[in-house]
Amino acid sequence: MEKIIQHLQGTFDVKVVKKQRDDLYFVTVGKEQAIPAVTYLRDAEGFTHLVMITVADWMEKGVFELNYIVHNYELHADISICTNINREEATMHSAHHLWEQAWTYQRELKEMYGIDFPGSPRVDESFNLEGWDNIPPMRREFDTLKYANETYFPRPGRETHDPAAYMKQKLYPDE
Amino acid sequence: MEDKKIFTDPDLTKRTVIGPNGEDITVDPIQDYFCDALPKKHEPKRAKIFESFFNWARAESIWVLGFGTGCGSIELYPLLTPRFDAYRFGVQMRPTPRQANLMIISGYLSVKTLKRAIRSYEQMQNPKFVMALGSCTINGGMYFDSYNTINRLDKYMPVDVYVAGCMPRPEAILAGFEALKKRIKAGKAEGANLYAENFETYKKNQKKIIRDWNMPDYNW
Amino acid sequence: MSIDWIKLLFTLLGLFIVLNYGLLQYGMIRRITARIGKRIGMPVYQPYIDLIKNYSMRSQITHGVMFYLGPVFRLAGGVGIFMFMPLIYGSYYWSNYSFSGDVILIMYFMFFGMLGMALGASEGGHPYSFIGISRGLSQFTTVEVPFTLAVIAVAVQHHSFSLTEIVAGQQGGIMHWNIMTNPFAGIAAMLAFLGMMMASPFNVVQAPQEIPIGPPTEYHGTYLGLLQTNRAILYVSESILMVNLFFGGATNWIELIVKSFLVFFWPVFVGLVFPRFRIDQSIPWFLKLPLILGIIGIFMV
Amino acid sequence: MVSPVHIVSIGLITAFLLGLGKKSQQSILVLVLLIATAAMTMISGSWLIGIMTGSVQPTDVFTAGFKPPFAINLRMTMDEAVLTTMVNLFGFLTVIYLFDVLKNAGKHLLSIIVVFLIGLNVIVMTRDLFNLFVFLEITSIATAGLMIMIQDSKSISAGFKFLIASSVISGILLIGIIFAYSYIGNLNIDFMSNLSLIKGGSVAVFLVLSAIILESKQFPANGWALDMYESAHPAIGSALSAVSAPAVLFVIYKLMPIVPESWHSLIGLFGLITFTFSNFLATRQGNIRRMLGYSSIAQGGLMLTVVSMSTFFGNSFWFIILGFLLTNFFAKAGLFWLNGMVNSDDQNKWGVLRKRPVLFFLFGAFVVAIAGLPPFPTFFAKWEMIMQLANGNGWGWIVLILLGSIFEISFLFKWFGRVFHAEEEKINDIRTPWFKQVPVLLFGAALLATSYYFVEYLNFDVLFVMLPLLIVTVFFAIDFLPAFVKNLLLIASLTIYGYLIYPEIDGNVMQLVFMGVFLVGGILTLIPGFTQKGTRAGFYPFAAMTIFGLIMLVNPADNLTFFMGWEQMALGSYILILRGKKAERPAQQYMLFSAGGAYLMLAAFGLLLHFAGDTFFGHLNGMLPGGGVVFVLFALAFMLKAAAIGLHIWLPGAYSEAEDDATPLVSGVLINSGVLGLFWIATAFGPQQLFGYDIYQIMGWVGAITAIGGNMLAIYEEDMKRLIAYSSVGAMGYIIFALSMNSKLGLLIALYYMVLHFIYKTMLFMSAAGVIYRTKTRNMYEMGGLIKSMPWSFIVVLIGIITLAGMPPLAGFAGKWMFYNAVVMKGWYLQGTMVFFSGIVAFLYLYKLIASVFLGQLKDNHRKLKEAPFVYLLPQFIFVIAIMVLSVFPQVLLEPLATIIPDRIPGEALHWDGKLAMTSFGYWNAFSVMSVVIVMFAVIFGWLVYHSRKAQKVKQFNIVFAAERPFRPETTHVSYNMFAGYKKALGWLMTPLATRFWTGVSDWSMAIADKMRSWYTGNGQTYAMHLLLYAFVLYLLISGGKIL
Repeated sequence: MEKIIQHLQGTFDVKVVKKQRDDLYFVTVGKEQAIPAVTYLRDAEGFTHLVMITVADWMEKGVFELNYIVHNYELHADISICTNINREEATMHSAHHLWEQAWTYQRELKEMYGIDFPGSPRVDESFNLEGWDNIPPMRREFDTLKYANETYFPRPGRETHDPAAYMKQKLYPDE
Repeated sequence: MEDKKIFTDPDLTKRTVIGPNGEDITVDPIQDYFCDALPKKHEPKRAKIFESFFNWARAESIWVLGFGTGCGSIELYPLLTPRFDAYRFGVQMRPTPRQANLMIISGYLSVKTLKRAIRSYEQMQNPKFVMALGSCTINGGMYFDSYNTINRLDKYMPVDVYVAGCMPRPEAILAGFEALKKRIKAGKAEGANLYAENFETYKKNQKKIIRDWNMPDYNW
Repeated sequence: MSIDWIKLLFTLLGLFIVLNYGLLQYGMIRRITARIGKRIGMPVYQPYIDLIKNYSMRSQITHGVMFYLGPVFRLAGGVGIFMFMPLIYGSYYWSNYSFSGDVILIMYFMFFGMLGMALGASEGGHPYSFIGISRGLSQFTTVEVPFTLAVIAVAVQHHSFSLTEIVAGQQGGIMHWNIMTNPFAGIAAMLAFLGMMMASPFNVVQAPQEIPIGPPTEYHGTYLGLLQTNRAILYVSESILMVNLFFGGATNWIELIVKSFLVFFWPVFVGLVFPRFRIDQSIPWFLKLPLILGIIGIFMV
Repeated sequence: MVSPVHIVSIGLITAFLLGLGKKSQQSILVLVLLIATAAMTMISGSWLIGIMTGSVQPTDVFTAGFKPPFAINLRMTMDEAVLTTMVNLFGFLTVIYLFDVLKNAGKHLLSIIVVFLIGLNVIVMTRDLFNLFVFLEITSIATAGLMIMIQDSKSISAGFKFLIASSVISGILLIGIIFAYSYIGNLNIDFMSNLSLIKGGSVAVFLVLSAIILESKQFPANGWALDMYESAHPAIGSALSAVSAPAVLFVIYKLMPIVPESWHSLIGLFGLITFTFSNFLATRQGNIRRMLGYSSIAQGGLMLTVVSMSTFFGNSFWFIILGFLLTNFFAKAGLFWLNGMVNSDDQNKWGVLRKRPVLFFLFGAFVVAIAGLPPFPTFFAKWEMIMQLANGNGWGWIVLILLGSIFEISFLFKWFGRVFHAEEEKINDIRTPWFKQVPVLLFGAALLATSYYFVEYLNFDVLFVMLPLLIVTVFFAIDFLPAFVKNLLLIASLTIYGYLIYPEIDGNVMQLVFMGVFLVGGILTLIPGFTQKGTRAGFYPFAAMTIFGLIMLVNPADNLTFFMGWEQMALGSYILILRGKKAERPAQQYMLFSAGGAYLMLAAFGLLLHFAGDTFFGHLNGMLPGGGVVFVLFALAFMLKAAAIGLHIWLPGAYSEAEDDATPLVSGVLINSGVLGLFWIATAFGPQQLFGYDIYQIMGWVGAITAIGGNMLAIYEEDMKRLIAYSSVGAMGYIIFALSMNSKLGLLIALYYMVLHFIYKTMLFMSAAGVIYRTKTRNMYEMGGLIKSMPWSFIVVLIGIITLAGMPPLAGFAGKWMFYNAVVMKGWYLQGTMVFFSGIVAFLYLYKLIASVFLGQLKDNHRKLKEAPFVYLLPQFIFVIAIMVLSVFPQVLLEPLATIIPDRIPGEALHWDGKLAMTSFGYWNAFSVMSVVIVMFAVIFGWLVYHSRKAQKVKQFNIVFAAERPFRPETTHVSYNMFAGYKKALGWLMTPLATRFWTGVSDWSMAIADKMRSWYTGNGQTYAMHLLLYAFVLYLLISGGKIL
C-alpha cells in the first residue's frame, strides 16, 4: 500500500496524501491529473473496481472536491483520488471510458451539483428530478426549506423543535 | 448558473414516419396515443336505496391497488398475514388499477412518484378512494423541507382517509379501513367526483410541481 | 321447431342454482385456503359482494368492439358448457340442452370462451395480455391431450359420446364408476383437470406477482363482473363434467353438489401444496405422466 | 414430281456457282444460297406432301441407271421425306438467320453450308453403306468447317477434337464396311438382312453400328460433342442438335433391320443411360450452350432408345419418335437461335428476353416443350413410351426415363426461373434484326402447330379438354389487353364454362363438388385481381391454364386426360408462383416436387396399365389385387401435392412467395387436387398391402404426423403467408388421416374438410392479401391494431379461424365431431389424439395470426390505412356466407357428400334425423346449438352493452403500464417469437429433418454430378480413348464376353 502511494507520488503531482486506515488512502491531485491517476491505478496497480464517484461541496473554498474511490480486490484496499474543481465553472473530464457505470454517477452529479462532464453519455438527461429547473438542489447555496415552503403547500400549524431541548422539556421539565 | 439544456423525450415529440405507400404520417404522441377526454362527474343513483346498497357493496369489497409508494408499503404486507388478515374485512389486493377501488399512498411522495401515483389514480374507475398513510402525506413529516417531496397530498388528489403515524402500524391501517367503510356507507366517499369537479385546481397544483408534464391531462 | 318453455325455465333455474353454487363454492374454497394459511379469511358470501360491486361501478372505459366481445364470448362459452351438459341423471328437465350435442361439443365449447377472451384481452393492447394468453394457450394444448385420451377411453368403454349414456353406464354403485373401472384414464383426466382449472402449479397464465393478472389486466367493472360470473359457472360446469365422466354422475342435486365440490377441491388441494411451474416446465409435465396414463387408459378398454 | 436426286444436284450446282462468285458480290451469293436452300426445301417438302396425301408413291432413285446392288440408290419414302424436309427447311432458315454473318464471311462458308446440307440429305436418303460413309465424312468435314466459323481458340480446338473423334469413328465404320463387303459382296443395306447370320458377319454389323452409335454422341464417350456445342456458333449448335443428330439416328434406324434382334434392347439401354446421365450432368451446368448440348445429347439418347426398340414399340413407334423428334427439332433449334440473339451463355443475361414478350413466350414454350409438359408432343410421346414400356415390364427403363426427366426439368426450369427473375441492371441489349427473329418465330409457330396436331390426333373429349385448351390459347393471344378486361373475360369464360358443363355432370355429385370447388374457387380468387393495374402480362393465360388443368382432373375420361390436366395445372401454377418477387427458388422447388410427383404418377399409370389394363384409375371399383405398389406410387404423388410431412418443404415457400392475390388460387384451390386424387385412389383401390403392411395404417400415421408437424411449424412463423401456408400442411394432414381411415365416415370427413378448408383457407389467404396490399409487409410483428382500420377483414379472419379451430357453433365443428366418432369407430386412438393435439396447437398460431395483425398496438406507419379494397372483400364475404349457411345447415353439404362414397367402403355412415346428425356413438344438432349460442350470446351482449353504454372510448396507450406509460407501439406489441416458452418446451419437435434430408439429396446429387463432369477432361486424345473404350464395352456387353 505504501509502495503504491509512493509510486503515485513518483508519477503524479500529488498534493496531499491522507491515510484514513491501513487500507484506505485519500490522495489529492490536480484536476488534470485525476483521470490519469485513476487510470494508472486501474491498469497498473490492480484497482479494477470503481466504488463510486462522489463530491463534497466546499462552498467556503469555492471548490467541489471530487472523489474517485477505487478498490483493489487482491489487497482489499481502497484509494480515493481527490481533486478540487472550481465551483463556478464546474467541469470535469469524464471517466466513462474507464468504467461503463461512471456515466451514471456523472449524470447524477450533473443534475445534483451542476458539474458538467463533457462527452459523458446522456449527461444532460434528467436523472432523478424530472424537469428540475432551479439551481441544482444539492449545492449548498440552494435553500431547500424556502423552496419547499414556496412549492409544496406547507400545512399551517407545524412546529419545529430542537430535539434535545424539546425532549428535555418534555421528560424532565424540572431540570 | 448556466442555462440547463432542456432535455426532450424523443418518444413524446412529434415525428414523421413513412407509411406503406410512401406517404408521410405525422405522429403527435400525446394526441394520437392517448385519449384526451376529461373526467366526468358520475351522479349517484337517484334511488337512494340502490345507492346505499351499492355503497354497502363497495364498502364491503375494497380492492386495493398494490402500489407501494413510500416506506409505508412495508407496513401493508403484514395486513395479509394471519396476524392481521385484512381479508376478513373484504379487503383484497389487486395488481391493476383498473380493477382496484382504493389507492393507498403509503408514505412520502417525491415529485417523481407523485406523477405515477396520479397516473394510477386516474386509471382507476369511479368510485375510487384514496387512503394516505403517515405524517409525510399529511404535512410532509420529516421531509417537510425536502426539495422534492410533497407536503400535503390533498392538494393533488382527494383523500378519503388519513392514517397518522410515522409509520402507522397495521392495526392503525385496519382502523383506517373501518373509517373508510363508514365514509363509503354514508355516501361521503365521492373522491372521484370531487376530482372531476375540481379538476382544474388539482391539475394546477400538480402541474406546478411536475414540471415535465409529459402526459395528457387525464390518464384514462 | 317448437320451444319447450318449461325446459327452458328449468335450464335457467339450473343456471341460477349453478351460479349461486359456484359463487358460494368459490367463497368456501377461499375460506378453506385461508384456514390452511392459519387465517380466518373472507366471508363466504364475499364473491357476491365483489360481483355486485363490479356491476355497480360507475365509469368504464373501452378499447374497442372486440374488447366488449371478449367477456361476452367468455361467459357465452361458460354458459354454453352448462347448457349442453346434463345435470341430473334420469331427469328430463335437468338435462338442459344435452340432446343437441354430446361430450365433444362440450369439450370444444371450452375453446369458444378461451379464444373469445384471448381476442378481447388482446384488443386491450396490453403486453401482459399477450404474454398471459400465449402462456395460457401453450399450456392448454398439452393439458387437453391427456384429457382427450381419457374422454375417448370412456367413450369407447361405454360405446357412446353421449354424456347421458356415459352416466347411465356408471349407475349401480361406486365400483361401476369410471374412475374405478378405468383408473388410468380417470387419473389422467384428473391430472389434466389440474391444468384446466389453472390453479397452482399451473397458474403461470395469470401469475399475479409476475404479469399482474395476465389476460384480464385491462378488464374492470361490468367486464370483470361477467368474467367473475363465468368463473363461477364454468368451474362448476367443468367439475360437473368430471363428475359425469368419471364419478358416476348424480341422480339428485345433493349428490351433484357434494361430488362436484369434492372434484373441485382436488385442484385447490394440489394448488395449496405445490409451487408454480414455469410454462416450459408444465408443458413437458403434461406430456409425461398424464399422457402415459391416458394412453394406458385407452388400451385398458 | 421432281426427283429427290435434284436436292443433291441443286446443292452441287449452288456450291459450284458460289465458287464463281466474287467477294464483292457476297450479298448476291447469299441470295443464291437462300434460293437454293429454298428449292431444296421445296423438293423435299413436295415429296412429303405428296406422300402424305397419297398422290405420290414412295420411290427409289437409282443413280447411274442400275438397280442396286450394282449402283447406289437413294430412297424417298415418308421417313426420308420428313427428314430431308427438316434438314432443308432448317438449312433455309439458317441461311436467313445467319444473313449478317454470311454477308461478311467468305464465300467458302456458304459452300460449306451447302455441302453440309447435301451431306445430311444424302445420309438420310442413301441405302448404300459406302455412300453413307463417304457422306458422313463429307458432313464431318463440313461440320468442322462450320465449327471454325467463329475463329477463336476454343472453337478451333473443339473442331480439332471433333476431327479426331470423327476419324476414330470413320476408322471403325470403314473396317465394318470392309468386313461387310467381304461377307456379302455388296454394300446395300437392303441386301444385308442376313449379314449377322453369317459367321463373323455380326462383327461387321457391330462395327458399323457402333460407329454410328458413337457418331450419335452417346454418354459417356461424347466429350468432343459437348465441347463443340459449347464453342460453336449457336446456329451451328442448332444444326448439330436439330438436324445432324436426327440424321445419324435415322441411319441407325436404317441399320436396325440388319442388327440382330438380341442387341436391340441393349442399345436402347445405352441410349437411355445417355438420356439420364446427360440430364443429370446438365443440372450442374451454368453455361447455356453447354447445357443445351447436354440436353441435345440426352434427347438423342432417348431417341436412340426409341429407334433401337422400334419393333418393340410397334404401332406406337411413329407416334413416339415423331413426338420426340419434332419437339427437339423445333425447340432446340429455337433455343440455340435465341442464344445467338441474346449472345451470352450467362443465365443472368438472358433476362434481356423479357423485353421481347413474343420471344420470351417462345423461349418459355421451347423450354416447356423440351421438359415434356403438355400440350407439347414430347409429353404425349413420353406418356406413350412409358405405357408401352410398362406393358413390356420395362420397369428399370421407366425408372431411368423418369429420373432423367426429373433432372431435365431441374435444369431447364432453373434456367427459366433465372431468366424470369434476372435483374434488370445486368441486362445488356439484344440483337434482334428481323432475319434473326423470323426463323425463331416460324419454328415456334411450327412447334405449336405440331402440338395442335398431336392433341387433335389423340381425339380428346371436346368439352372437357379441347374447350379448355382453346380458352387457354385465347388468353395467350389476348395477353396485351388491360388486366381488368382479361380478368373479366376469364371470370366470364369460367362462368360460361360452368354453365355449359353443368348439364354434363348433373347427377354426378363427386364431379359437381370438385368442379364446384375448382370453378367457384377459380372465379372467386380471381376477383381481387381487379385491383391490378397495367396489363399484368403473363398472368391470365397461366391462371386459365391452372384452373382449366384442375377442371380436366375432374372429368374421369381416361388416365391420359387426368395426367395432362395434372401437368398443365402444375405448369400454370408454377408460373403463377414464379411471378412473385422473390419466388425464384421456391418456384424451382415447387416445380421439382411437382415433377417428382407427376413422374411417380406416370410410373403408377404404367403399372396400372400392366395390372388392370386400360381403365381410368378412378373407375376401378374396388379391389385391385396386389396393387400395393401402384397405390403407394399414386399416394405419394398425391401426397406430394397435398404436402404430407417430409414432402412439404416446397409448400411454404411456394405459397408465401407467390403474388399475394394469386396465393388463394395456388393454395386454397389448387391443393385440393391432391385431395381429389387421394380420394379417388382411396375409393377405387380398396385396402392395399405393401410388404405385408396395411398402407392405410401407414398413411394414417403420415397424416397424423403431418397434421402435428404442419401446425407446429406454423406457430413459429412471423410471416403471415407462411403461417397460413403451414396451416395448410396441417389441414392436409388431417385430410390424409381421415381418408386413410377408409371408413364411410372417414371419407365423409375428408370431403367435408376439403370443402371447408377450401373455403376458410381461401378466405384467410385473401384477407391476408388484402392486409398485405395495404401494409406492404408480410411480417406480423410489423402490424398490429388493424381492427380499427380494417374491421371487415378482421371479421373474415375471425370467422375463418373459428371455423379452422373447429369451434362450435360454426361449420368447423361438424368436422371435429365426425372425426371423433370416426376415430373411435376405427380404433385409431393414438393417431386420433395426435390429430386432435394438432387441432389444439392450431389455436396457437390462429391466435397469433389474428392478434398480432388485428389486435394489439397500431403501428405509427399504419395510422392512415384504409380497409382492403372491395374486390378483396367481396369474395371473402361470399365465403363467410357459405360458412354461415353450412354452420346452421351442415346437412346441405354433408348429405350430398355422403352419396359420393361408394357402398363398398366399410364402416357406419352418418344418419340424419331431421336436423340431428347421429352415429352409434353420438349425436349433434347444428341448428339447435346455433340457436342456443345465438340467444345466449345476444342476451349477454345486451346485458353488457346496457351496462357499459357510457363507457369512455380510449386510445391505444391508455393501458395500465405499471404506473408508467408505453413508449412506442413497437415496444408494446408482443408478437415476435410469441410462443417462446412453447419453443423451449417442444421446440425439438421442429428439427427441420425433411428440409435437411432434401437439401442433402440435392447437395449430394450436385456433388456427384460435379465429380462426374470431370470425366470430360477437354483433351482430344482422352476423348478418342473414350470412344474406343465405349465401343469395347459395347462389344463386351453385346457379345457377352465371347467372340461374335
